[in-house]
Amino acid sequence: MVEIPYNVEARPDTGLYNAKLGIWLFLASEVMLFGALFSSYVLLRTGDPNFMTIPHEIAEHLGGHGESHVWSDQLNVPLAFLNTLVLIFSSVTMVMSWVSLKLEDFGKYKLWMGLTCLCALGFMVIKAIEYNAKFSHDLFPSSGNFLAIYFTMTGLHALHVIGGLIVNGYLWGPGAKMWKTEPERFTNRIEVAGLYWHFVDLVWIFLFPSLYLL
Amino acid sequence: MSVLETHPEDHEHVHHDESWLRKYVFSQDHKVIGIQYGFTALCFLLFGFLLMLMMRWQLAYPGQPIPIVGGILGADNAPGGIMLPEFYNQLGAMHGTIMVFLAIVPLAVGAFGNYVVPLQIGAPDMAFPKLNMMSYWVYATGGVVMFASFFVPGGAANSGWTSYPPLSVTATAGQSWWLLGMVLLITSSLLGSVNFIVTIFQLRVEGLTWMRLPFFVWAQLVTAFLLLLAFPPLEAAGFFQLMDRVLDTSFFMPSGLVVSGEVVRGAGGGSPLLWQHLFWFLAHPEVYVLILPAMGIVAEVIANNTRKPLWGYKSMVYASIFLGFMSFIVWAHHMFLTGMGTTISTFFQTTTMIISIPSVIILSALLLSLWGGSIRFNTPMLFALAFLPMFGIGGLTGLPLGFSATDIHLHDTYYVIGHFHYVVAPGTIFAMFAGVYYWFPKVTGRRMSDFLGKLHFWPSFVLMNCIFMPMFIQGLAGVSRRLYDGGMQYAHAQPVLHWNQFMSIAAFCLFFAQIPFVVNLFLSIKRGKECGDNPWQATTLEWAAAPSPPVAHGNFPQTPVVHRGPYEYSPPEHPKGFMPQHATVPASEEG
Amino acid sequence: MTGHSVEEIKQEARKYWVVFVALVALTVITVGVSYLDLSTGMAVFVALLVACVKGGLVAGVFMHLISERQAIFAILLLTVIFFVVLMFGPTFGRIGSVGTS
Amino acid sequence: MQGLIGKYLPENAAAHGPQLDHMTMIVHWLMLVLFVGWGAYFIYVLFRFRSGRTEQADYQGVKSHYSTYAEVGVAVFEAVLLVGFAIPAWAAWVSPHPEDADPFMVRVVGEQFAWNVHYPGPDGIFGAREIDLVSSSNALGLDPDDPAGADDVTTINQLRLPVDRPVTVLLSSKDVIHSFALPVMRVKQDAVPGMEVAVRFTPVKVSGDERWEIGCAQLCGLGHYRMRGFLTILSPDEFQQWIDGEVAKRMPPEPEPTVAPEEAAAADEAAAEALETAES
Ligand code: HEA
Ligand code: HEA
Ligand code: CUA
Ligand SMILES: [Cu+2]
Repeated sequence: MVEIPYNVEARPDTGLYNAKLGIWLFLASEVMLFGALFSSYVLLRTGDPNFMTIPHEIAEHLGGHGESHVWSDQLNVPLAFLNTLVLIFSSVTMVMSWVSLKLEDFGKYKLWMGLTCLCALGFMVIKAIEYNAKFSHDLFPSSGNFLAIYFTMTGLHALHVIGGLIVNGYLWGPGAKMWKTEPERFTNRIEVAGLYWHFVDLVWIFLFPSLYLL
Repeated sequence: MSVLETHPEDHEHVHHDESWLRKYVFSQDHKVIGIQYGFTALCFLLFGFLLMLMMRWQLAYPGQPIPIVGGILGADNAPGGIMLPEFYNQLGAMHGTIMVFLAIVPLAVGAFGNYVVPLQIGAPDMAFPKLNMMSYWVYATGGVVMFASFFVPGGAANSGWTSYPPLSVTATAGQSWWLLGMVLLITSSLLGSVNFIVTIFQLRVEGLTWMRLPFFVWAQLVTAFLLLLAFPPLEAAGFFQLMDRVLDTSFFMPSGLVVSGEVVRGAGGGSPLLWQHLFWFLAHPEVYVLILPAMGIVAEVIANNTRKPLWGYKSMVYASIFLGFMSFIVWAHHMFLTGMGTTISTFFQTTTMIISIPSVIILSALLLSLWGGSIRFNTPMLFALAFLPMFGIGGLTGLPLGFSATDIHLHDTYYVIGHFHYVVAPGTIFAMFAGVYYWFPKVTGRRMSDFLGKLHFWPSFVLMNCIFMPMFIQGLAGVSRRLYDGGMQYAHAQPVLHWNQFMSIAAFCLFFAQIPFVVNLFLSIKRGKECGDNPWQATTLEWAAAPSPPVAHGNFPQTPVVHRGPYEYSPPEHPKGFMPQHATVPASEEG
Repeated sequence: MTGHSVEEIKQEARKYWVVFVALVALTVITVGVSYLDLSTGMAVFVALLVACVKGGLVAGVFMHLISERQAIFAILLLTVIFFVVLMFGPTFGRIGSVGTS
Repeated sequence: MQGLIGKYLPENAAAHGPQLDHMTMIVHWLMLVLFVGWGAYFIYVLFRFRSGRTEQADYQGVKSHYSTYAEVGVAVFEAVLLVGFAIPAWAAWVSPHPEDADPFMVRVVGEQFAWNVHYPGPDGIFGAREIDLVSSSNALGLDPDDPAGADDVTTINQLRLPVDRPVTVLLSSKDVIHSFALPVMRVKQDAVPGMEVAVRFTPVKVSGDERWEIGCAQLCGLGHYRMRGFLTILSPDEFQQWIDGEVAKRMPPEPEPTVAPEEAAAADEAAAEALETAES
C-alpha cells in the first residue's frame, strides 16, 4: 500500500493529522443529522396542540400510570438521570484512557478503556429496561408523535452508543496490539475514538432535558 | 517534511502479493475506484436515459404500445406493451433519482473527483483509501437496491424523486426500498465527502497553496462540504418516512386523513411540510453538487484550450465558496406555493436572487477567459464551450422561478423541467463528456478519436435543444409536469401538445447520437492513438508531473514541489510556451 | 493540543475530574429545576442554558476544542450556522404560513 | 417579447393576472438581454480568437471592467424587480380581500382524484363536516344534522363562480398533496392535507363557450394526470340562477346534501371516472 502523508504526525500548516480532521468533519455531519431531528421535534411540538397530550384510550389503558395526561410524564426521569451520570462518567474514563497512553501507562489505559466500555454497556442495559417498560405498557412509536420522536432520537443515539462500544471494545481488545508497534498512531486512534465518544455524550446532554424534562 | 521522504521503495514488496480481487475489485487505489465509479455511473446514466425514452414514447404517443421493449415490461406495468399510469410514475421517480444520485453525482464526484483530485494536488492517494473503497461499495449496494426495487410487488417508488408524503407514505413497497437505497447513497456520499475534504486540506503537496489550486479542486472542495452538511437532514427525514411506513408513526401524517374513502386511524398530528423542508434542505445544495464539479471541469478545459490563464480565478474561487454557502439558505424556493406568507417568501426570494450572482460571476469569468486566447476546438473544448450558453439558458430561466409571484404560474409546469434539464443535461452532462474526453488520455495513455467526438458533439448539441427548448413553451402555456398523457386531457394544453412528438423524436435521436461516444470510448482503450504523458500540454500536476497512466502506487515517480499558480499558459517571460506548476524550466508548445 | 510534559498532562487530567464534578452538579441542577413550577418559556430557557453549558464543557475540555486548530473552528463555525438555519428555518416557515391547520 | 411570451401564456381572466404576466415579461426581457448580449460576445470571441487566427494567446486577457458593470447591472435589476414587483405582488396575493369587498366564499377539497367544491348556500355558512361521515355519497363528510349545512351545495369537479366579484377559495385536501391550478386565473396553490389555505382572486371575464379548467399540478398518484375539473365563470345573474336552482333541489324535499345526479352527468366522463377511482 501507499504511504499516506500525515497519517500519524500533524501537518505543519493545519496542525492536524488526517484522522483528526476526518473525525471532526464526520462530527459536523452528525451535528446536522441530530440538528434535523431536533428541528423536527420543535416543529412537530409547536405545530400540534395535542402533541404532548395522551389520548383517552391510551390513558385509560395505562391505568395507574396514567394520572397525568402529558406524554413526558410517562418517561422515567430517575433512570435517565442515572444514564446521564453513566455517560458523563464514561466520558471522563475515555479521556483518562487517552491521558494514560500519553503517560505511557498501558495498564492504566486498559483499565480506563475497560471502564468506558462497561459504562456503555451499562447505558445500554438501562436503556433496554426503559424501552421494555414502555413496550410492556403497549407504548410504541405509533402511539403518538411524542413517543415517535422519543424512540427515534433515543434509538438513534443508542445506535451511536453501540457503534462507539464496538470501536472502543476493539481498541481495548484486539486493536490494542498496535500500541507495541506504533504507539503514536495508537494514541491518535484513542483520541479520535474519544472525540466521537464525547460527541455521543454531548448529544445525550441535549436529549435528556429536551425529552425528559420539558 | 516533504512527502518525498515517505519512501515508496520500502514497501515495494507488498505489491507483489496483491490478488486480482484486491487490485481491481476491492481496490483501495483512488484511480481504480475512480474508474469503477465512472463505469457504474455511466451505466446508470444510460439506464436513466432508457427509462426516460419509454416515458417520452408514452408522452408522444399516449396509449400506444411501446416498440421494442414494450413486450418485456410485464403485464403489471405495460399490458400489451401499453404503459400504465402507475408504471409511468415509477419511471419518472426512478429517472429523477437515478440521474441525480446514481449517475451524475457519482460521475462528477466519485469518478472525476476521485481520479483527478489527488493527482492535481500531488498526493499519492486519497487520505483514507479504505474509506474510499467502502464509499464505492456502499454506493454500488445502494444502486442494486434501487434497481431491484423495480421487481418488488407494486414496482419501484412512484411518488416522484421528491417523495412527498402523504403520497409516499401510502405508496407501494418500492418506496421503502427507495428509502433504504437513499440511506445507502447518503452514507456513501458522507464517507466520500469526509475523504475529499481531508485529502484536499492535508495532502496538498509542498508549495501548493490555496490560491494555486486548480479551480476543479476548489469546486470539488465546496461540493464535498455541501454533501457533508446537506445530506444528513435527508438521512433523518428518510428514517422518519421509513418509520411512518413501517412502524405506523405519524411524522408526516396530519390528523383526519381519508385515503381512498378510508379514514386513516394513525395517531396523526404530523406535518407533510416537514418532509419538504428536510428534503429541499438537502436537494437545493444537491443541485449545486451537480453543477460545481461541472464548472470545475469546464474551467480546466477552457484554461487549457485557450492557452491562457483563467480570467478572474480568484473571484471564481470566492464566488464558488459563496455559492456553496448560500445554497443552504434558499431551499424554500421550491415551496413557495405551500402557503407561504410574505416575510418568509421575501427572505427566500432574496436569497435566491443573491445566489444567482455568484453563478453569473463564475460564468462571466469563464466567458471572459476566452478573450485573448488562442482557442483550440478539440472535442473536450467543444463540450466545455457548449456548456456555457446551455447553463446560461438553464440558469436564466431559474430567475422567473425564483420570484414567487412569477412562480405561481410556472410552478410544477414543464417550465421547471426545462429549467433544470438545461442545467443538468446539456449543462452538466456536457461537462461530464468534456471531462471524459479530456482525461481519457490520462487514464489510458491514448487519445479518443476527435472525429467520432465531433460526430458525438454536434448532433447531441442540436438534439438537446430540440428536447428541452419546447418545454418552456409548454410550461408557459401551463402544462403540468408528471402527466402520464402529456396533458392530452387539458384544453389549455392543446395548442402546445404537438411539441410532445417533436421532443420525443429528438430524444430518440439523441440516443443514437450517443453511439459514436460509446464506440469511441471502448475502441480507444486499445486502439486509440498513443499520446505521451501530456497530450494537451497542460500545466496542472496530473498531466505535467505524472506519467499517463500514473504510477500504480503513489501516482508520481517523484513527489512534485509546486512553484506557481495552476494556469501559467503563455506567460510573459515565455510567451510561446507554458509553465507547469512544478517545473523549474518552461515547457514549450510543440506543433 | 495538550502539553507534552508529564506534569502538564497530569494537570490536564485533574482538570477533567473537575469538569466531571461540574457536569454532575449541572445535571442535578437541571433535574432539580424541572421540578419547580416555571413558565414554559423559562423552563426551556433554563434547561437549554444548562445543557449548553454542559455541552460547552464537554466540547471545550474533553474534546480539547478550547485549544483546537483554526481549520476545525472554521468547519464548526460553518456547521453551527447551518445548524441554526436548519433548526429554526422549518419552524419559522410554518409560523409564517398563510394556511391554518 | 410581449408577443413571444404572451403568445404562449394561456388567456388571462383574473384581475391580478396582468400584473403577473407583466412581471413574467420583464424578467424574460432581462434574460433575453443577458443571453443575447453574452451570446453575441461569445460567438464573436470564438471566431476572433480561434487558434487559426490568433496564434499567440494574450496572458492578460480582458483588462476592461465592463463585465463588472454588467454584473452589478444584473444585481441592481434583480433588486429592483424584487422590491418593485415581486414582493408587493406576493404581499397582495396572500393578503385578504379588502373588508368591503364582500368576497364570495367557496371551499375546495382535493382528493384522489377529484376536486370537491362546497358552497355555503344562501346562509353563507358552511355546514359542519365530520370525517367519520365521509362516504362515497358524502365526499365531504357533511353533517346532515347541522342546520347550517341544509342549504349547502356541493359539486364534483365543477367550480362555478360569478364574474367581477372577489373570490376566496378555502383550499384543503383529504388525502395527499394536490395542487389547485387555474391557468386562466394565474392561480396555483398546493392543497396540503391538515392545512387550509385561502386562495384569493377576482374573475373578470365570463367563460362563455370556452373550456376553462382546474388542473392538478402536484403528483398525487396514478390518476394525477386526469385530476381535472372545470371552471365556469358566469354573469352574476346566471350564477344566482344556477345556485338558487341547486339549493332548491336539495332544500325542503331532501335536506341531505348529496351529489345531484345532474351534476355527475354534467361533468364529463373523466370526472365520473375520477369519482370511481376515488371510491375504489
Ligand atoms: C444543477 C442544477 C441546478 C442549478 C444550477 C439551478 C440553478 C438555479 N435554480 Fe433551479 N432547479 C433545479 C436544478 C438547478 N437549478 C432542479 C432539479 C429543480 C426542480 C426540482 C423539482 O421540483 O423536481 C429546480 C427548480 C428551481 C426552482 C423551483 C421551481 C418550482 O418548482 O416552481 C427555482 C425557484 O426559485 C429555481 C431557481 C434557480 C435559480 C435562481 C438558479 C440560479 O442559481 C441560476 C443562476 C444562473 C444564472 C442567472 C445564469 C447566468 C447567465 C449568464 C450570465 C448568461 C450567459 C449567456 C451566454 C453564455 C450566452 N430552480
Ligand atoms: C441529473 C439529472 C437529470 C438528467 C441528466 C436528466 C436527463 C434527461 N431527462 Fe430528466 N429529470 C430529472 C433529472 C435529470 N434528467 C429529474 C430530477 C426529473 C423529475 C422527476 C420527477 O418528476 O420526480 C426529470 C424529469 C424529466 C422529464 C419530465 C417527466 C414528467 O414530468 O413526467 C422529462 C421529460 O421529457 C425528462 C427528460 C430527460 C431527457 C430527455 C434527458 C436526457 O438529457 C438524457 C440524456 C442522457 C444521455 C445522453 C445519456 C448518455 C449516456 C451514455 C453516453 C452512456 C454511455 C454508457 C456507457 C459507456 C456504459 N426528465
Ligand atoms: Cu391531484 Cu395531482
Ligand atoms: Cu433550488
